[in-house]
Amino acid sequence: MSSVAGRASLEAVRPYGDHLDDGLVQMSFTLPVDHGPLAREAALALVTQMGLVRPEIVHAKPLTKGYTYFVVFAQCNHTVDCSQLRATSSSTRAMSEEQVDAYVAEHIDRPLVVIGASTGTDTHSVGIDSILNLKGFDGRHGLEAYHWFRAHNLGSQVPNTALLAKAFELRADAILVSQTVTQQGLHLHNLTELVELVEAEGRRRDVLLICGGPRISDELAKELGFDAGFSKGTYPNDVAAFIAQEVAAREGRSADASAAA
Amino acid sequence: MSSVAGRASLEAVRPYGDHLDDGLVQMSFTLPVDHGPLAREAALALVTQMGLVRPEIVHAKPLTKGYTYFVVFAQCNHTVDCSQLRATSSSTRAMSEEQVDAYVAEHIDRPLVVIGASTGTDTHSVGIDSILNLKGFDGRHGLEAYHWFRAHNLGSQVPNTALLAKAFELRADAILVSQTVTQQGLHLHNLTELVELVEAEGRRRDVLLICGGPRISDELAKELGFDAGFSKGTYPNDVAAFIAQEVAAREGRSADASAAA
Amino acid sequence: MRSKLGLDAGLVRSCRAAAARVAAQVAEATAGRTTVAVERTVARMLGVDGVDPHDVPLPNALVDHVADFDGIPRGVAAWVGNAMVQTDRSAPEVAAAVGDGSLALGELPWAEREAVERAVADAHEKTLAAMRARCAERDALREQLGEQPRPHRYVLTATGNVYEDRDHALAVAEAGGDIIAVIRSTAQSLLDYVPYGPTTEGYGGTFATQANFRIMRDALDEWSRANGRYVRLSSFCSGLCMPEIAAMGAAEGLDNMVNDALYGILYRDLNILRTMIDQRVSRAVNGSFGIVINTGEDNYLRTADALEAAPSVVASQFINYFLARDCGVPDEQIALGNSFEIGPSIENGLLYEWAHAQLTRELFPDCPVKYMPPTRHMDGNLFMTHACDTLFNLITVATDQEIQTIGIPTEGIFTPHIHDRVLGMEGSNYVFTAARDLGDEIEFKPGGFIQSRAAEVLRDAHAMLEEIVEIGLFAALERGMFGDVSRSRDTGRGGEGIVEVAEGYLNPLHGAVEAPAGV
Amino acid sequence: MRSKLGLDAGLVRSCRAAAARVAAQVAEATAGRTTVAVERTVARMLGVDGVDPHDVPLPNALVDHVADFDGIPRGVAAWVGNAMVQTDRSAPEVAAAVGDGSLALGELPWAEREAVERAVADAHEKTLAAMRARCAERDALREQLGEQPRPHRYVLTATGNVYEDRDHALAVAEAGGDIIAVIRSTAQSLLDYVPYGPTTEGYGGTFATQANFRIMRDALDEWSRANGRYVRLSSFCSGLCMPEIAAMGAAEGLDNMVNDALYGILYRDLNILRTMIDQRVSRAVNGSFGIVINTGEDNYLRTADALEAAPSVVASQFINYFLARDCGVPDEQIALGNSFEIGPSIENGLLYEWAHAQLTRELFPDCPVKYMPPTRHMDGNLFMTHACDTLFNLITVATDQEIQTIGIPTEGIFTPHIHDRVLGMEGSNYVFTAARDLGDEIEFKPGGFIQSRAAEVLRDAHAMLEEIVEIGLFAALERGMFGDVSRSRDTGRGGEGIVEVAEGYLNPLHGAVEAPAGV
Ligand code: B12
Ligand code: B12
Ligand SMILES: Cc1ncc(COP(=O)(O)O)c(C=O)c1O
Ligand SMILES: Cc1ncc(COP(=O)(O)O)c(C=O)c1O
Repeated sequence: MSSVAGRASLEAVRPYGDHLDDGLVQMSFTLPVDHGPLAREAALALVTQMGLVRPEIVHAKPLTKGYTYFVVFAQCNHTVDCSQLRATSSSTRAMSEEQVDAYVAEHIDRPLVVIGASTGTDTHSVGIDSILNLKGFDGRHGLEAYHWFRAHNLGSQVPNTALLAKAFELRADAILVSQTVTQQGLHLHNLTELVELVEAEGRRRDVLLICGGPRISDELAKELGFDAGFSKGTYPNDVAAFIAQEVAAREGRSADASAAA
Repeated sequence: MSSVAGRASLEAVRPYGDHLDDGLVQMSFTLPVDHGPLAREAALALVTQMGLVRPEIVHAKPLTKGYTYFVVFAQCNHTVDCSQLRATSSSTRAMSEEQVDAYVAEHIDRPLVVIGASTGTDTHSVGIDSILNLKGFDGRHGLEAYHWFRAHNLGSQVPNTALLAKAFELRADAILVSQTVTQQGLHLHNLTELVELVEAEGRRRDVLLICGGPRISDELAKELGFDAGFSKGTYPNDVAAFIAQEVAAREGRSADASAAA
Repeated sequence: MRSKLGLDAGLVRSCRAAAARVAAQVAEATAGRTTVAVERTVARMLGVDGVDPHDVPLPNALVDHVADFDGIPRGVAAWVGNAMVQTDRSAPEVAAAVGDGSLALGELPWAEREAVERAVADAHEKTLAAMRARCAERDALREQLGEQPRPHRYVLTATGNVYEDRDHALAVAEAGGDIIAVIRSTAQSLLDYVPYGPTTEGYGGTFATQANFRIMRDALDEWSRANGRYVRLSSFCSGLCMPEIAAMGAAEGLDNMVNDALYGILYRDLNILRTMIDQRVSRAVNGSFGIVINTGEDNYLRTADALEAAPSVVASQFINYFLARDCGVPDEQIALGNSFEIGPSIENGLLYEWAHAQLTRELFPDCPVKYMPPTRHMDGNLFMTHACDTLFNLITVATDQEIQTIGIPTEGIFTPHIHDRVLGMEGSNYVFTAARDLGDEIEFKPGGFIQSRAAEVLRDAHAMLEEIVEIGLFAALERGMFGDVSRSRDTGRGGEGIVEVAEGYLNPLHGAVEAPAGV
Repeated sequence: MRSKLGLDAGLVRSCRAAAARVAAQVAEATAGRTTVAVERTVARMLGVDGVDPHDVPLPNALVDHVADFDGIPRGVAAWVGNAMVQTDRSAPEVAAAVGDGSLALGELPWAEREAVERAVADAHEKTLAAMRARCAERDALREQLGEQPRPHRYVLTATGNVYEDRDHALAVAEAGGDIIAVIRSTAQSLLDYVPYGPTTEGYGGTFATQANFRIMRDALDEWSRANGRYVRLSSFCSGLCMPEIAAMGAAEGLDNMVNDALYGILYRDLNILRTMIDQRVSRAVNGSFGIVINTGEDNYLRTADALEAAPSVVASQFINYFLARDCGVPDEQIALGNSFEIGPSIENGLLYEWAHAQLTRELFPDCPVKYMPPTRHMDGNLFMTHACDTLFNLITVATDQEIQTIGIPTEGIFTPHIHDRVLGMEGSNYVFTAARDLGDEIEFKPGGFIQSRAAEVLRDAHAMLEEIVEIGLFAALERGMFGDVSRSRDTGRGGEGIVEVAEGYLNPLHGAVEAPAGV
């Protein structure tokens, strides 16, 4: 009954505007069409094709000849059955810097070698630096500071081939790749190439492949053949915890090998 | 070829982000679900159900227990065939105040009586005032100023019954209704009731029913049984032009009866 | 606070004098009159609440009953008090009996006046005690948990369903909101009764009922305790039940009430005299229970041109202020309204806004002035609205407004969706933090744009006030001096509810709460 | 413009003196050296363009050919001039012949020096004449159509496809943009050649090619004529081809060029010495064709803390300024960079930004300073980004920045979609109009937050400059004094392209365009 908060039935979740199940969704897009009544019709037709009802154009703006921008509100009657969903994100136990070091000491008992870089022509290094460098991120140390980690940061604009050569030379347990420029799917191209190179060498099982960046999700990473992906808001210890537990699991040494399964 | 602007094929129009046919769409909505990995999955699943691909959550914000807000970008591969669309909006010739007066003098030759109000409990009168009152809108006179119009403005918060009684008493050619408050579909209720009352009286053919308001579209108006609907950016002469041509057409007196068909 | 505008103190004094005279004239005009709403309020202050078998609220059943035999001129209190003495019932019991038709007040013989007065005084004292206790509780909790620094963010919910409003209010609290105001259903202002019980169906707002007040206040008390910060609740003393809602608010420990002397007349077409009588009692009640009232001058800028109407805002602020003072509302409870409504395309619009906002601030140094966001010129361009809100936030903090109604990106389209307010709050939080001390830091060029504009507006407001003293407030309303809306004195809703009081009229509010002179 | 900050004039003079010395030290360090990029630029200035049968750009084919027999020390011009005399060909013909392998410059006997120099001078003069003509056309059109009042909005397109960029540019023009800058594909900075012809595939930007320059400039000329307002075009003199791109820009009548002395070193890991030599020639060319250069101090605030790094921005502005002056760029063509990058959660962040922006403005009164939007702290919260952009717009207009790179709501996510820039422009238009005269109107409290902060930053910048004079710019770069990035002098891309010049080195740029002292 409506007097209980969080009363939405998890079996049929709909968007919420100001009433349960009103299904209200906001949308905006540009159509490569001249501004006018026809463009309006096209926008409404498009939203209807998405299975939304009562589409309403609240704003339409001609950008230049051949382009019109729209802001639309519509009602979404699609529902999601949350009881059927299971978060695919890597289920590792969260650990602090100290906990990770203790865990490695106990379960692996040798320093873990990790190597990282911002690859291809991507010059964005702040992300990978914040994971690997001593300074770290938001007051939390990077892996360089961990007692049981040996972290190597090759910096930015590093070709995949150069990264791999160094990784194999150092017998790295994990390769960490950062990708920030995503326009035209550049990151997809760079990341796929890396996986292919490792597989071509027949070394895929020997090393953890981890990628990250503002527009990398764990879902995407796995789709591309990586072991995990990390996005905005990641802290070095999140990554360290994953690596430690994953390595332990693979070497069958973890307390709960399942944890990283 | 890609070197010609406005090169989108009208047969298969897709949203445009920064490349022809990239199909990029922005979307935002709240789900009545606690913030967390599951909520993320639910949001992605919902967007997928809309037939959009590569959904990416760029922002997720917990609002309070049981509610999470999302901003999502995704790729829309639905296409619209613009060559098949025809603007449904009322196809009347645009006319200035003077042109309307001249048109009425020539084709109808009697003053047109119009009556208007903001109905129900809606106190928003600025809209209807700007159409009917002398002052008008944006420097253009309201119908009160027209030589060949007799405009009566009953103001706001007017019950449908009161509006109709007065309309029939004055033998109005057109009834103009303004609706601004739309929350919970209040306007739909008020507008539908008016049409039903007129039809119950068997007078639907005797009078033009016109509605307007910031969230009224011509499509919606027709759907509700009105002859036309006007929204933001309407000028009094737009409305006058429609009334004049429509009345002329109905009385079979218009130069081009088709114009208002 | 040092003056940044260098205003002409003499002119300010003269404005205050004129407005005080206008308020006095209103008091005379309303003297010796009561209204059905005032009488229903008296009933509530005697403890009457609930509904009769036909779901008619008992205060209405009671007052209608008394009206049927033209008993209003003696005051509902007299009839109820008499019945209490004669039938040895409590006031609520008397009302209930009247409600179910088992008791006819007009047919009872008159008991001794003194006994009647005592019965009424006791019943009233009982209700007052309960209200005072509730408000003391409120003050204690506020004191104990503390609040955020000003400006306080005043955020509207308007779902129509009190339980949805509750969730929306919690989201606002999470986002840092300070005051939750549940907007009322569009119909309520025109109703000559207050609905009873929790409600889940309203349009453009949720009905103000005592049950709804409690549901909201309980949820906020719970949140406040859990999060160590007190969040306020507000509603609207507006429409045909202004005074009754004030009583309900006191009973439920509300913190704020929108309460404007002229809004109902201008924007709800309520009868002038009726409204003038009602607002006095309504504010008297708000005043004596520590409830902050918000006036609505912001509205003028939505129906009249924001630049031309600026002086009318100031004139109205002075009048609203003295009308409130007249019924005992102290300065710190009078939040005078203003808003950021100059069209976005006006050259130097921000400088005008800065001058206007600073002017209100300096004219009423001891009042918690209230600042409203841009709305009139907002449309479906959500980002444009948000940009306007951002500058609005800047002026709010730079001019030390104490209460800010936040703007939301969808202001031009619909009442907020649950996340819209959070987006608005994020913008407000950002600007308040980033510009925290801007007000102290900058000075206006002497004789520059802002100082000159402020002086000009004050001068014109003064002229208006002088004119209003001459012609009287009612004529001013007829001439459309406020919001370009003209209302004539003998039309308007609710006029039939005005009653001239007779010899021996009894009204316990007199004294107990600072009652209006006239009653 | 009267000073609002009350800066210590002596300290400012001392900063200028120190920076001038730093620039002089750089000139010494680079003296007597050229680079393959400089030589390719010489080739272009002799009229060489196009590609060889293997699609290698002729300037590269030519320079590589000369390098093969170690001829660079005498200057490519000498070899080409000699071939012109000996084979009676034009410079382009010589290059073409070298390109298709039919001519070996090293095998020709030396003609009379004087004849060689004359041939080179004539070819160079011919190219110069064409460039001067194109730029004169540009100036005339700009003059004839006029531009909008400052601040000018500098808007980036970055689709990767020049034809998409063109449509995006037109949308920007419609929205009121003043300068279009086509960002380059992420790979280009590292290429030691400039691609040839129109390009439709790039990542994060579109390749800077002469054909692309023309396509964009033609579209903008057409729009400008049709709409009676001149819209500028900008690109990037950056990476391993800084000077060549400057030449290409002159040939196509570009209006602006991003051209920073240190950016390539810090953010592209280019060799320090190589970059120092290249930037001198690059800027010399920009300078003599009336092209405004934009420096990139804004970037430091994206890799270092915006509050701590503020002095490094000012120090770098002084250095960039004197390095530019050193090769003949006049003040009115030096747009020094700065940006609005303080975290949105910093208390009084807006006051810091105001102080920093006003400081740049007052330190370089005759330079068209350039102001960049918040980006580092922006994320997927589009409305938060827009709120930050709104305050950024306010500071821009209030501090008289002459060039503003607009912010867009999706700044934290991706390169702009076609409508994002329009949303950004609408916000900028709104604030510039609403706050048009705010700068004149307000004053800062003497000795208040803003004045004190500005004084503090200037003091620390001065200390940095003094230190840099001591240790030299190269050591300063090694110590990571700029952007928290440290680069050592003997690593970095492109170092192999540095060549010591020998007796009789011939370079026509000397004189005709204000050539760097060292060459
Ligand atoms: C700083 C910056 C730069 C600096 C980079 C300096 C440096 N040495 O890094 C400079 C000024 C050089 C720069 C240049 C350019 N930039 Co830039 N830049 C940014 C900016 C402002 C901030 C990025 C940043 O540092 N974020 C802070 C870090 C800490 O966050 P993060 O990277 O997300 O990292 C976190 C997580 O993602 C995760 N993570 C990241 N990597 C990894 C890796 C692993 C293994 C793991 C486990 C985790 C992890 O952990 C980190 C901590 O939580 C962004 C805008 C923005 N707000 O994002 C634009 C932005 C990234 N830049 C952009 C562009 C296009 C460019 C240019 C290509 C433009 C041009 N052509 O001139 C150039 C050239 C760069 C190139 N060729 O790659 C675009 C990218 C658009 C896109 N999606 O394709 C952005 C989004 C701006 C925009 N809207 O246009 N940029
Ligand atoms: C002014 C205003 C008021 C004034 C109205 C005064 C008056 N006498 O009109 C006051 C202050 C009284 C007011 C009160 C309320 N308002 Co109000 N108000 C507005 C505001 C700021 C501007 C509306 C306006 O005047 N626009 C200018 C006119 C010219 O534009 P227009 O109406 O669209 O008219 C044009 C076209 O639509 C067309 N048109 C309109 N009508 C007609 C009719 C015909 C026949 C034709 C042909 C054309 C036509 O022609 C006009 C010229 O082009 C809007 C916000 C906004 N920016 O829209 C909120 C807004 C409309 N109000 C709103 C609300 C909720 C209320 C309240 C109910 C809140 C409350 N409970 O307190 C109250 C009570 C009102 C009620 N019961 O109806 C909401 C409505 C939400 C919704 N969609 O349901 C809005 C959108 C604000 C918000 N975001 O919450 N409001
Ligand atoms: C001063 C004032 N009173 C009351 C209201 C509420 O209107 P209603 O009386 O319709 O609830 C408003 C809303 O805008 C207002 O500004
Ligand atoms: C000063 C400066 N130069 C150049 C660039 C362009 O970078 P690239 O050299 O990768 O084209 C930028 C972009 O941020 C810049 O700020």
